[in-house]
Amino acid sequence: MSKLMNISSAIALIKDGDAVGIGGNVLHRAPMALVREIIRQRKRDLKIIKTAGAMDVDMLCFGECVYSVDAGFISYESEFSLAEHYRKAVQGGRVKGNEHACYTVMSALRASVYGVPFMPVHGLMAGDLIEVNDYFTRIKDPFSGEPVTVVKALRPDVSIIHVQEADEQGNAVISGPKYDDVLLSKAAKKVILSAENIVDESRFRLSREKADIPHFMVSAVVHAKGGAAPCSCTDVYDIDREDIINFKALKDKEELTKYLTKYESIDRT
Amino acid sequence: MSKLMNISSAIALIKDGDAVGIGGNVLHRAPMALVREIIRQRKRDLKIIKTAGAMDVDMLCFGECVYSVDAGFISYESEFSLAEHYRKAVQGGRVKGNEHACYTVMSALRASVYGVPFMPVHGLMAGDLIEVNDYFTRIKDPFSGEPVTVVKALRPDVSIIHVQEADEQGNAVISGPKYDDVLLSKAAKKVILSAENIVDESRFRLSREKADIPHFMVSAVVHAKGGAAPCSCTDVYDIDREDIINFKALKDKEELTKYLTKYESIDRT
Amino acid sequence: MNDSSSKEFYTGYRPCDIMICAMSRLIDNDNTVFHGVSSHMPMIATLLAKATHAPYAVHLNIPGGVDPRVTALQKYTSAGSELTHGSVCDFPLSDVFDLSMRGGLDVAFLSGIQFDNKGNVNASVIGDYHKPKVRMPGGAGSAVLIPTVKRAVIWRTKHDKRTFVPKVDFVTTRGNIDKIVTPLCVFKMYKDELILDSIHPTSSIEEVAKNTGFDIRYIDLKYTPLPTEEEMRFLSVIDPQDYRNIEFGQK
Amino acid sequence: MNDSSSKEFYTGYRPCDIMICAMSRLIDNDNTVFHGVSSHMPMIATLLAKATHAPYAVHLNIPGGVDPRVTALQKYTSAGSELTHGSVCDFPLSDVFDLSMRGGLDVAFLSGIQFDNKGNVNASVIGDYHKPKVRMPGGAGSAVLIPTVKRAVIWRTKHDKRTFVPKVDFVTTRGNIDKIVTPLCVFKMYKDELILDSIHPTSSIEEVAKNTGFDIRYIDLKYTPLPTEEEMRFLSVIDPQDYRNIEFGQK
Repeated sequence: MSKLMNISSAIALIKDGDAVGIGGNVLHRAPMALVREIIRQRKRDLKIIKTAGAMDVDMLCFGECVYSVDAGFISYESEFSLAEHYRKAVQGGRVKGNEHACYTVMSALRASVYGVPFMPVHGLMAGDLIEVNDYFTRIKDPFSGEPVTVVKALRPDVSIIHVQEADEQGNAVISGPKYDDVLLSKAAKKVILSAENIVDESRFRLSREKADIPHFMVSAVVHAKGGAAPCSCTDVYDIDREDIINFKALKDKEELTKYLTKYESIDRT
Repeated sequence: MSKLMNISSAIALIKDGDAVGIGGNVLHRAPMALVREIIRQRKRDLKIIKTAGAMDVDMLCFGECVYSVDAGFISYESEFSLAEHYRKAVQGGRVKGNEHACYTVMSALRASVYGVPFMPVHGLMAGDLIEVNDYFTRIKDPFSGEPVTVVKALRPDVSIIHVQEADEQGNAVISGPKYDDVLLSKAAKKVILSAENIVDESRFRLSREKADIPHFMVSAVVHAKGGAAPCSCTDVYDIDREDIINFKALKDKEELTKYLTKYESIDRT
Repeated sequence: MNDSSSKEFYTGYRPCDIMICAMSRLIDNDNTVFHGVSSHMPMIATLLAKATHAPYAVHLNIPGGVDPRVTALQKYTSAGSELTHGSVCDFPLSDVFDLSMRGGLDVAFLSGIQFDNKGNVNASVIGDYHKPKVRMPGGAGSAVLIPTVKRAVIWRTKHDKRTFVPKVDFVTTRGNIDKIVTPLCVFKMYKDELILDSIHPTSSIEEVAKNTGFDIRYIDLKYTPLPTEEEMRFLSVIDPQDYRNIEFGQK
Repeated sequence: MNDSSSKEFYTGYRPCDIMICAMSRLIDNDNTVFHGVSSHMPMIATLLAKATHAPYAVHLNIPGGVDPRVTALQKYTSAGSELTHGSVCDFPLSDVFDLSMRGGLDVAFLSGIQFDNKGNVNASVIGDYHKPKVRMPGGAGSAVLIPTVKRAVIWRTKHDKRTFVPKVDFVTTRGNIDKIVTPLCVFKMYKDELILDSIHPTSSIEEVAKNTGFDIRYIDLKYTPLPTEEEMRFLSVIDPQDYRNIEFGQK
C-alpha cells in the first residue's frame, strides 16, 4: 500500500483552517518544499504549531496562510536576525501569536499523544503567561491540594515533516537531531512526509537502526530531494546562505510569488 | 569519575522503605543479580514499582523485602504459571498489592519524569479501579469541564536495571527490547545499573548507536555477567528453565537462603 | 450434538484451532493489532491473519515490534525479543497504549477472569477487592485498553460457570467488548448485552448453556466456521510446536 | 575609568571575552549545563569550561548532544548537528526540559529582553501584551527553565536602560535568577533584589549606573576577573572565527 504521491496531491490533504505541526528546529530540517507548496496552493487560516521556528513560519506568514502560531520561539538565529514577516503580522493583528515556552508546546502535544485534554506543566507557576493566555490555567492537584499549572492539548490535523529516508509505506528515519518530529508525528491526525530518498522497506527490516516514524501513522510520502533547502539537512546539505538572504530581501507578495515559482519545478518533480 | 562498584556497595545505596523501580518485563532482562543481593542484604518494606513483573517480584516477596507492589501484572507467563509468593503475600495481607494497568504505572512514572504530581490517563473512566484505589481519582478538565481520570505520580527512590553494556561512568545501552527501563531511569532519584559487559566510553562516542541511559542519571555500575539469569538477556542468553523450576519448587525461607547462597559467589564477583 | 468428543472426532478440529482461526478472522487487512503477555493464542492468530487474509495488518506487541518477521516462537513468553526480529520500527508498549488512548488502535486481544452478560470484566480479584480470596496477576493492559481500543477481543481458554457469571465480583472495566472467544463459542456485545454470536461445531447450544452462568440469548444461531485447509497448513508452519494448545486444560 | 575605550586598551580584553570567561566560571565540574538557540556565547562558554576547570560538566543542548566533541562551530546556529558529534547519548530538548522540571538541571543559560531589580524577566513583548508594540521571538525555554533550574544564568549582549528597567512591561517569569552577565558587569539576586556582583575592568560603576534603569546597589564592589592566558588560548581554539563577538553591538 504505497503512499508515495506528488507534492501537490500531498498538500491537497491540508484544508483551510487546519492545525499544522511543522517538524525541524529553526533553520534545521524544516520541511521547506512542503511549506512552499502550501503557499502556492493558497491555504488559509492555518493554525501553526512549532516549538522553535524560523524561515518556515516566517514564509507562511508572508504568504498569508496563517491564522495563529503556537510556538516558543520564532526567529532566525544570530546570523540572520528576526523573522520580520511573522513579527509584523503579529504586531499588525493579522496573526495571533500564542506565546508558549517550547516546553509547553511539547507538553500540549504530549497531551494529544496520550489522548487527554491537558498536561500538567511544572515551571509555568512563576510568571504571568498563565494569566493572559487562555490555553494555560491553574488547577488543584487532587492528591495534595497544591496548585498545578496546566496547558491545553494541541492536536495537529496534519504534521509536515522532512526526513532523510522513507519507504513508500511511510516508514521513515531521521538522521541526526530528531528535534520534536517524532512527537509531532504521534500527536497529529495525519502525517505528510517529504524525504530526500525513497528507500526499500528492507532498509528498516535488516538494520539495527529502525524507523523513527512507523508507516501506519503516515498518510502521504513525497519524494523531495532538497526538501529542507535552504535550511539544513543533516548528512545531506547545510543551509543555503545566499537563498536565505535573497528571501529575507523580498519586498512584497509579488516578489514572493516569483521566488516560489523559481522553486516550483524543483519542488514538483 | 568511575561509578563502578561491587554489588554489595551498590545495593547498600538502597534503604529500607525505599520505592524501588525494577527494569525488564516478565522473564526478560529482570535485574536478578541485584534482586538476589537485595534479599541477601535483608532490605525491608520496599515499595516495588514495575509494569509487568514475574520472578523478580515473586522472589522479593518470598524474601520478605516488600511492603507494596505497584504493577499492572505479576505472574510468570504461560509455561511457568502464577507468582505464588507474591500472590500469597497479597492474599495474606503481608504485601499491599496496588493494582494498576501497566499503562497507569507508565503514566505515574511519566508524571515523575515531568516533575508533576499526577498524570491524566484516558481509559480509566470505564471501571471501578478508580473507586477503590486512592492513587486514582477523577478531576474536571479545566478547559472543557469534562471529567478526566488521573493517576498519582510514582517516583522510585532507586531504579535497578540490567543492561548488556555500560561504561564506568554509567552510560548504558540496552540491546533488544528496552521495555520501560529508560522511563524508569528518568523517573528515579537514583539508578543502579548492572551490566553484562563494561565497555569503554568510546563505544558510545564513535557509534551511531548511542547510550539509552546517560551517565549523569546513574549512581552505580555493577559488572554482573549473567546478571539477568535465570531470566533472558537479549543477544546474550535465554532463560534458564531448570533454575526457574528449581526456584519455583523451593518450600521455605531456608531453602531460599540456600538457593541465594548458591548464587552469591557468582553475583559478588 | 451434545457429545462433544464425538463432535470433535467428526470435525477433526480441536477447539484451540477453531479459536485461533476465529480470532484471526476478526483481524482486517487495514487494522493495527496488539497482544500482550501470556498471549500465545492471539500472537499465533495475528501471525496467521498476516499469512492469510490480512497481510497488511500491523502486528504490535510488548517488546516493541512492528510487523516482525517471527521465525521461531518461544514456549514461555509472548513478550520476548523474537517479536522484534525484522521489525521496521521500535514501537514499545507505551506507544501502543498511547495509540489506543488517542483512538488509533483497531484490535486488541485481552483477557479477564470473570464476565457477566452486561459486559462487565473482572481482571482483578475473586472475592472482596480489599481482602481477596484470590488475587489475580492483574489485567496488564485490559483496564485501559478495553474501553479505548476500537475492537476489544477477549479470549479465554476456559469456558465455565466460574468465568461466565451472573455478576462479576469486581468491575475492572465495563462496556466496550467486541467479541469473547472461548473453547465453546463466540460471544458478542449487542445493545449492552453479551449474546451468543456463534457456536463452535465441536460444541452445542446445550453445552454452552450448561457452562455459562447467565442465560444464553442470540439473534440467529450459527456455527463458527471451521479452519480451512490453508489456515491449518499455515498454523503448522507458524506454530510447529503446537504452543496454541499450552493452556488448553479443557478438551 | 568612564572612558571605556581607553580601559579596553588598558586591559587588552574585549567585553565579549570577559563575559565568556565570567559565564564559563559559573559552571562547576559536577554540573549539568544547558544552552539553547541563538546562544553562541553560552555555547562557547560551556566548551571553554569543559576545556579548562570543569572537564566533567555535562554539556546539554537542543539537538540532543551529551558532551559532544564539537570540532567546528557554525556561525548561524547553536542548535545544529555539530553539537551531537561524538555525543555519548541522544538527550533531546524535551529530555532537558523534563530534567529541569524534576530538579535535575544545574545550570541553564537563558535570555530575556527586560529585567527589573525585583528579578522579573520579560521575554515576551514591548508594550501591551495583547497589542504589542514589539513582539519578541519568544523566550524559548526561559519561562519554564528560569523557575526550575538550580542556577539560571542570564546573559545579554546589550546593557542599556531599555533592557534594565524600573519595571518590566510584562512578567514572563520571575524570581529564580542566579546571575545576569552583561558587557559591563555581572548582577546577582540577593534577598529578592538584583544587585551588582562585579564590574568588568573594562567598565566602571558610573558607566553601569548610567546605562541601568534602576538604582545600582551592591554589598562589596569588586571587579570581574579578567580572562587568563590559558582561557584566551582555549578560546582561540574553540572559537577561531570569533563568533562570540557576532551580536556585539555594544562593547
